[in-house]
Amino acid sequence: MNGFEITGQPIDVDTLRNYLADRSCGAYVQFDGWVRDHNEGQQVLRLEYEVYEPLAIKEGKRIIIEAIERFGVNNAYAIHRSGLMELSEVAVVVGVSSPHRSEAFDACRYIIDQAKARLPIWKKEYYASGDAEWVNCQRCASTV
Amino acid sequence: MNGFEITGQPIDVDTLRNYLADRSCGAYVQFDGWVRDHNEGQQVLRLEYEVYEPLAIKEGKRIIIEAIERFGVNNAYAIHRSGLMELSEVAVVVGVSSPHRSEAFDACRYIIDQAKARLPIWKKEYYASGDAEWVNCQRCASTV
Amino acid sequence: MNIKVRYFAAFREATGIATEILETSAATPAALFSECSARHAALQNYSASLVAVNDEMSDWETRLTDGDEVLFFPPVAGG
Amino acid sequence: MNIKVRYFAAFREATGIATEILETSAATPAALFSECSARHAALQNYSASLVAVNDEMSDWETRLTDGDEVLFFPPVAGG
Repeated sequence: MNGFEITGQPIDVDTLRNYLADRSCGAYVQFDGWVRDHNEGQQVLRLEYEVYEPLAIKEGKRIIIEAIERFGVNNAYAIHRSGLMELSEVAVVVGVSSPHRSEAFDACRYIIDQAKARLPIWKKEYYASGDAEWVNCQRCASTV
Repeated sequence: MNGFEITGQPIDVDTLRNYLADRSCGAYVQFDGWVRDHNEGQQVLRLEYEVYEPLAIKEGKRIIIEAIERFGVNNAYAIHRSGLMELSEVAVVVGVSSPHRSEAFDACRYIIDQAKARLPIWKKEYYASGDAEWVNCQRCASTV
Repeated sequence: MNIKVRYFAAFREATGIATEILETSAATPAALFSECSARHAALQNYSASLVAVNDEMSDWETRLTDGDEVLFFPPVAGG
Repeated sequence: MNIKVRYFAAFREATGIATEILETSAATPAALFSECSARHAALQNYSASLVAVNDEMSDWETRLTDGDEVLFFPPVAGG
């Protein structure tokens, strides 16, 4: 099973894993992005993902198809959260299953790397200091 | 949390994932080895792992420690089944959590690669034809 | 021509605007972004990393036509 | 000297033996495996991939001493 979803609800990792169950597959690789309690020296209390869904879903599905064609895996699926999240929640999960493990690792890594670079999804962190910040925008400003 | 276990019971993947939960970690990578329904053209009905536990556990723990030191990840844990298993059961699971994803992927792959090469664990496949075979022993015989 | 512009995330907060419709002669998204940066000083500190036209990812030198909707995306989270 | 030998998985099935105690002058696991292969024809088709001495992974040229327990491991599954 292949696909890409955006959800405002807590991600159920077991459901994703079941999507990818396949008796012809001996290998399953999963990546979770968890909400970290710190970033660049600041204590993070919670975070928020802004997602432009029409394009995020279109590009997300493209990335999944690219990974399947490029690495020859059987199944790949990813789910990304939108909205406010608490610490230790799952922000994104990617699962890949294939007969052997090497291509499953490669495909899973490709999907999360491409997703982070290409999807119109922005992360805002809320800090213990009371500040909130769009992640990466300080750095991008300094490279203008 | 770090560790390595052998179990004769079905592996509970959620338990493993909870072992590795860590609020300082933004990345979690998991590898599952699933029982495939075929191998080298034969239909597999079920399989059996023979494990020499005293040494498998000692070497397994060493591999975990090596991965942590080599890639600088926070947590790594693996569980391997022993005994008879049915199709689609989990034969082995490896989980790694770390602040960033690159080292989590590398460490997870290192652990499963080393485990497959170094642990005194042997797989016997039972085929639809009625035959049963220790995996890899045909090939090893031909390379004497 | 009329171009609809949408700002996301940090861009929306920097400009205080989600959507605006501009009468412009900008031929490309790159020229349009320069024009928007001139109108909204807050954008001058950012380089947009991605742009979409009519809900398709685009490049900065695509030809714009009347009625296009251009989406300016600040850099994505990156991981 | 006396050496306890243990066979695992395919080796145990090939020899029909799980454990035997040998009176031997083999100085190393490599020499001992040759000796065992001479006694159990079925082993001649196999190259052992791993060996352990007294429950520690070992190499084939380790010195054996009286009372050692040597574990012969057929190639592992490999994945």
